[in-house]
Amino acid sequence: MAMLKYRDALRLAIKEEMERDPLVFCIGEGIGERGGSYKVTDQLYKQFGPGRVIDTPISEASFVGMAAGAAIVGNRPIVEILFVDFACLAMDQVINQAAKYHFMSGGQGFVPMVLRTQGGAGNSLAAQHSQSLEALFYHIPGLKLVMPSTPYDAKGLLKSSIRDSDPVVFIEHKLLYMTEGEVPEQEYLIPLGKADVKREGTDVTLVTYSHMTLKCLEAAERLAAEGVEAEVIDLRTLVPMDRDCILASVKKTGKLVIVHEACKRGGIGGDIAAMVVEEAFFDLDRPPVRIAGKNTPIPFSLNLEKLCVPSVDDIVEAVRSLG
Amino acid sequence: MAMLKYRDALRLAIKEEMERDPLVFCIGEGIGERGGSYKVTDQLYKQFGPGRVIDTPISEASFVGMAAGAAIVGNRPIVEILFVDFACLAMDQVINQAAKYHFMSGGQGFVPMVLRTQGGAGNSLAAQHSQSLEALFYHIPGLKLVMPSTPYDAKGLLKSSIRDSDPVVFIEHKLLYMTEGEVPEQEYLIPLGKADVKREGTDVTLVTYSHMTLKCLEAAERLAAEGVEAEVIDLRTLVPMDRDCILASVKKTGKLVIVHEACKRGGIGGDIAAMVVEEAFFDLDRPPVRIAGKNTPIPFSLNLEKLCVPSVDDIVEAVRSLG
Amino acid sequence: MNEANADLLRTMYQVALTIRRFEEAAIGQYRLWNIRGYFHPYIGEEAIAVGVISALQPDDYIVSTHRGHGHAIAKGHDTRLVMAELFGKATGYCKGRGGSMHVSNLGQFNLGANGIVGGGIPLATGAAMGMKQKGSRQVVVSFFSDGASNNGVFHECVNMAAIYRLPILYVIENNHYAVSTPVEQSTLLRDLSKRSESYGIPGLSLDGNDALRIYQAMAEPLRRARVGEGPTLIECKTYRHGGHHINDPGAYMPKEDLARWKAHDPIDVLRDYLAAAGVTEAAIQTIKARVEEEVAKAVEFASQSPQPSEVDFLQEIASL
Amino acid sequence: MNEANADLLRTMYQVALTIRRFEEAAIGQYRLWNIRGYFHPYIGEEAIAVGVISALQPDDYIVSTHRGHGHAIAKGHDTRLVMAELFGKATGYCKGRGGSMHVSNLGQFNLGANGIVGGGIPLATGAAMGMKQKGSRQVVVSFFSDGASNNGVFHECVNMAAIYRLPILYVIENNHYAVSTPVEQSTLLRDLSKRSESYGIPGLSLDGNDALRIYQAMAEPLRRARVGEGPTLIECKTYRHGGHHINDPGAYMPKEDLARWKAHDPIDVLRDYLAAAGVTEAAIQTIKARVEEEVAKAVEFASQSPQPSEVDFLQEIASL
Ligand SMILES: Cc1ncc(C[n+]2csc(CCOP(=O)(O)OP(=O)(O)O)c2C)c(N)n1
Ligand SMILES: Cc1ncc(C[n+]2csc(CCOP(=O)(O)OP(=O)(O)O)c2C)c(N)n1
Ligand SMILES: [Mg+2]
Ligand SMILES: [Mg+2]
Repeated sequence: MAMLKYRDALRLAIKEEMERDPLVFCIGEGIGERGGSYKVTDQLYKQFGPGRVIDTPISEASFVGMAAGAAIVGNRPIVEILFVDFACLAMDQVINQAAKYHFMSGGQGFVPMVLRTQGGAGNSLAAQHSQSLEALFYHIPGLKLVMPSTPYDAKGLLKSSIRDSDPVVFIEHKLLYMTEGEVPEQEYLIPLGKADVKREGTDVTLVTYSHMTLKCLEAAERLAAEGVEAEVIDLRTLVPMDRDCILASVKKTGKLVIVHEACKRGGIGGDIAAMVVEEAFFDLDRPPVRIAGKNTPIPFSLNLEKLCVPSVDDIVEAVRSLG
Repeated sequence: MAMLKYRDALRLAIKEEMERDPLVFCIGEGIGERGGSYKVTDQLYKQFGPGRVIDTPISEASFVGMAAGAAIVGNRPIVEILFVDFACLAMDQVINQAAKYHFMSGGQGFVPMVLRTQGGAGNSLAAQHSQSLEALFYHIPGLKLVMPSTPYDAKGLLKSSIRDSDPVVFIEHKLLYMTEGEVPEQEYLIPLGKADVKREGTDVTLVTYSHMTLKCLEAAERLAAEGVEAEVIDLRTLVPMDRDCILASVKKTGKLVIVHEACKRGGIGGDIAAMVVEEAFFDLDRPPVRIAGKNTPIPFSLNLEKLCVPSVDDIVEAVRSLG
Repeated sequence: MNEANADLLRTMYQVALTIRRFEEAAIGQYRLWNIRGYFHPYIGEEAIAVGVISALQPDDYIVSTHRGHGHAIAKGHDTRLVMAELFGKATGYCKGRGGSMHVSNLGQFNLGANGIVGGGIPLATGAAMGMKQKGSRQVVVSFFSDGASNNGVFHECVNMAAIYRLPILYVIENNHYAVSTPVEQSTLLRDLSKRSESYGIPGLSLDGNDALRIYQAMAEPLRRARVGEGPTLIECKTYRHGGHHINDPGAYMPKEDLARWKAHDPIDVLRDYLAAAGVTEAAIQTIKARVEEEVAKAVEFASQSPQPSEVDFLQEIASL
Repeated sequence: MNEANADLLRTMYQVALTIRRFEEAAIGQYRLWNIRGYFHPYIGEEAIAVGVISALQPDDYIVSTHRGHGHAIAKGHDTRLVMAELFGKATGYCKGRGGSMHVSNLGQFNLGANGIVGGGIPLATGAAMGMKQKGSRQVVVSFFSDGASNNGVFHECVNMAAIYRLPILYVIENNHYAVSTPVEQSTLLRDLSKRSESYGIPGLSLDGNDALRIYQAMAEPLRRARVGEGPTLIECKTYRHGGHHINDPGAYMPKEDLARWKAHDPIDVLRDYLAAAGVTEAAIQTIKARVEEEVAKAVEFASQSPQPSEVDFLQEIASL
């Protein structure tokens, strides 16, 4: 096992898959010699050259669609959008083309592309560089959706995403790139659709993903000091979602808190709460609670920005309020 | 009272507002002499001329952004996107510009624009012309979201939307344009954020909006024949949402069925279910149920298409299953 | 004109006529409610699909539009399976999932029609990037019309194809309308191929109703594409013989314009070439008969095919 | 050079120097962590904002970019309130909600900076449509850089402004880079103004470091815009004096290029004009002193301003 940063684990996943399969290539803005804004593709240009690590003009709609086109003819493109906010420019190609092609072609064609992007608040980057927009992809049939929280998960899930035959939206979090964790030296894959119980517990279930996993784990430690054992489920993959894992935990704890950074209104938390209520109403001792981002564009000022995103305190409070 | 078609009620709303306020103008594809694909802007070109009923090239991203720009400098544009599916091309301008401008400018600027569009399945128009994408707008702070089901509501809500100082996404349904209903001769407005109880009942609450309102009403009639009195709440406005109306009804009936055409996963139903569970868990006799569209791109073939959208039978069945 | 040319002309004529008759037959079926949804006929524009695609190798890719039946037929698709797709039948190329606006056939290198105007341009450009990546000599043709050329993806993609020197031909089927909007109302340019200069690539504007001239003009763009010199922007000027879709009477199209273009019908142009090449009237009648038979069979096949299975469908989407 | 010109030059010089010193001071504050987030300095490009905006009427609109402090200052904004916005303070133009990438000031007709590259182009075009609608003689200037000109909205908007003959100037600040991507790598064109021909409108390419020449060149585009003849595409060639943002050392920028452009510093160019116009060194020193004082006050004001109120914020968003 080596300690690796999240961004380095991602890079290793891409590197290994590019070595393994000549049909894999990367495309995006400043990902070549510069190595990408968050350095995920650093050094890959040196190893694989400009034919497989391709810098683009600022033409998001088109180069995302190009990735889909290349995927249909047999390549496995990894396209990078610098901020998930900018993915809004490419929504037609994602939603109307990539997500639907397999279905509309009657199963003839596949679109094995990965759209890597990055979201979240925390760096005072204001309203157009801080969003959590996963719910927009979550709602679209034909897309898979992955949001890892650790270097280990990031590597294993990115490799699986690259090998998957469907379009996968893979959303990283800007506050995770520099976090470290253990990553095995040998190759491994993590299947899409499997949640990970990051902490076992018997009193309450915390369901979360991406950066909020770290906050939930911290909250769980604080709660443990008060004698409350929280189980922390990191979904890792949002589509397909590991409902069995959630339902099994709720059956055990009877209490559910869903935590995500995205705005509460229309966030994925509603879907999870509704699903659990539909499937396990009588396992619940208390109504499920959603702790989520505020319904607001993210403000620039750090003191305001921090109010928009759930804090460890918010999570602890929510669990306490369940009694 | 006159009997009017939905599309004619919409046209009347636009016409009255254009007569009232010279700053209102319409922009979109083929809305001028041709009067729009669904004839909502028919004859307006004749009355108001090419300066206020403006045909555009096929440049959705930009003309939606232009509407926002014109709104910021004081106009009240009504921009039409032929199919909500094509709104995906304009998502950056909707989400990153129009929705956030007021906030990002520290309250200096307002964006009083209406994005009129149309969605839904039912005409064998296949995967790129049949989607129900309201959840994508619902999740974005700074947007209002209106989806009327009757000519009366369409007119009163469109007029309020045009006068509103925020960007309003106004989604019509292709199967509603030819439906008829009573519309008063005198001017009236319907405030945004007020649901309408389209049918009173005591046994179960059906929460719905847009075209599904008609199906819920039909289901309610069938249920009444079995002695079950369903209350049908037509939300009309999804943002802001009239939670009080929903909660009051659930308090009365103890049973909640949410019905929408959009895909279940990530649809607005999850949000409503979660909200009701959070606010009124102990009013509920049964877990809330969501009856929604299937998680699939809409197929072309009519026999498959009809399987994707909730039917009256599905709604009746769901209520019956609550016992 | 030599024998090779006469052969080519015969084939072109047959294909163009097949498109024409296919569309007419399908329109008839639409009127009978056997075809539903949107239907955008290619009638009047046949020379473009025929001229461009005859110049391609069978494994060159095409990417089509909402007005895509002509491209599919010119690419050699089985008219029975195209018609069945229009009928929404299980036997169609897309098993009835796609319909008129989404006909595709990967086996014959047609990435498909598209319901989003301009939506196919990035897919085509990406396919060309894929070919370059693989070191293949396959070329991609991206078809679209005047309306699409005002969409942002046109600009972005032609620019990227230029800088990456991708093996692609952008073919603007300028039929002078985007639904009811005349091209003069949505751009100040006369020749849309002039936009090539914005990207530092060659452009040409052609008579879009003359399949032979189009065929001949493809040689240089295809050579460039195959040797890595990059894309070409090709405008073919043509005209619809009717409204935008079946239910649009096209009343906004000036009668004189329509008459002028109909007098220059792409089928007639090919027929005149055939006559000039010495092909006999009898031979032409034989082709016509063959076409009529093929189209009749396509309609029959589609009519008799089963609806897609609901059970299979529900199973298929269970995992989505 | 006559007295009027000397006055204009003095003002231009003062504004350009204010931008330069403002950026330098703000960078200093960034290093002290008083400013956070992204910061894209306008150093080296001052002549464009100054040249273009001096030619405008006060009620003409501008739409800015992520590199927008220069436009704001040239438009006459209070440097204290701009600096306070960069600090994220309650006293900033956007009450700390916007920050560097979103400075706007509607009172002085600046619709604002934008964090989305190209995102302001449709807003600007729409504002111009609004002006046309109202029958106003106000003109809109849409600023953006080379990178943005490869985005689809550029194409769509310039085309629409052309067909509607909107009162707008599209100003490409070609600083030869989009982050680290050189302009030669993202287009095959040498002069980006050539793209005007795709839309049937005039285009011109200018020395972007010569504010006076830019000012003079604005006369005809502004005349056209005001009388309803439509848009003009104007490229101003310039160069950043550093990396893309504060934390980018810009190592990829060839030293010789940087040296050549620095030798043609827009501030020096204005200073030489001043000297040629007979303005004394003493007068220039007076301007410098005034600028230093203004910028120092801006920093002081921003430093001493309060953070935005959390209570107010929570109340404000409660209705969203
Ligand atoms: C993005 C998008 N906008 C609008 C439409 C509706 N629409 C369908 S066809 C069409 C006209 C297309 O014009 P053009 O590109 O010239 O193609 P043509 O119909 O002439 O072949 C329009 C506006 C669409 N399908 N997609
Ligand atoms: C749509 C979008 N894509 C990417 C980015 C990230 N980004 C910020 S500035 C920049 C470069 C912009 O280049 P250019 O338009 O030349 O402006 P300059 O920085 O040179 O002023 C990029 C890619 C963004 N903000 N928005
Ligand atoms: Mg056309
Ligand atoms: Mg630049």
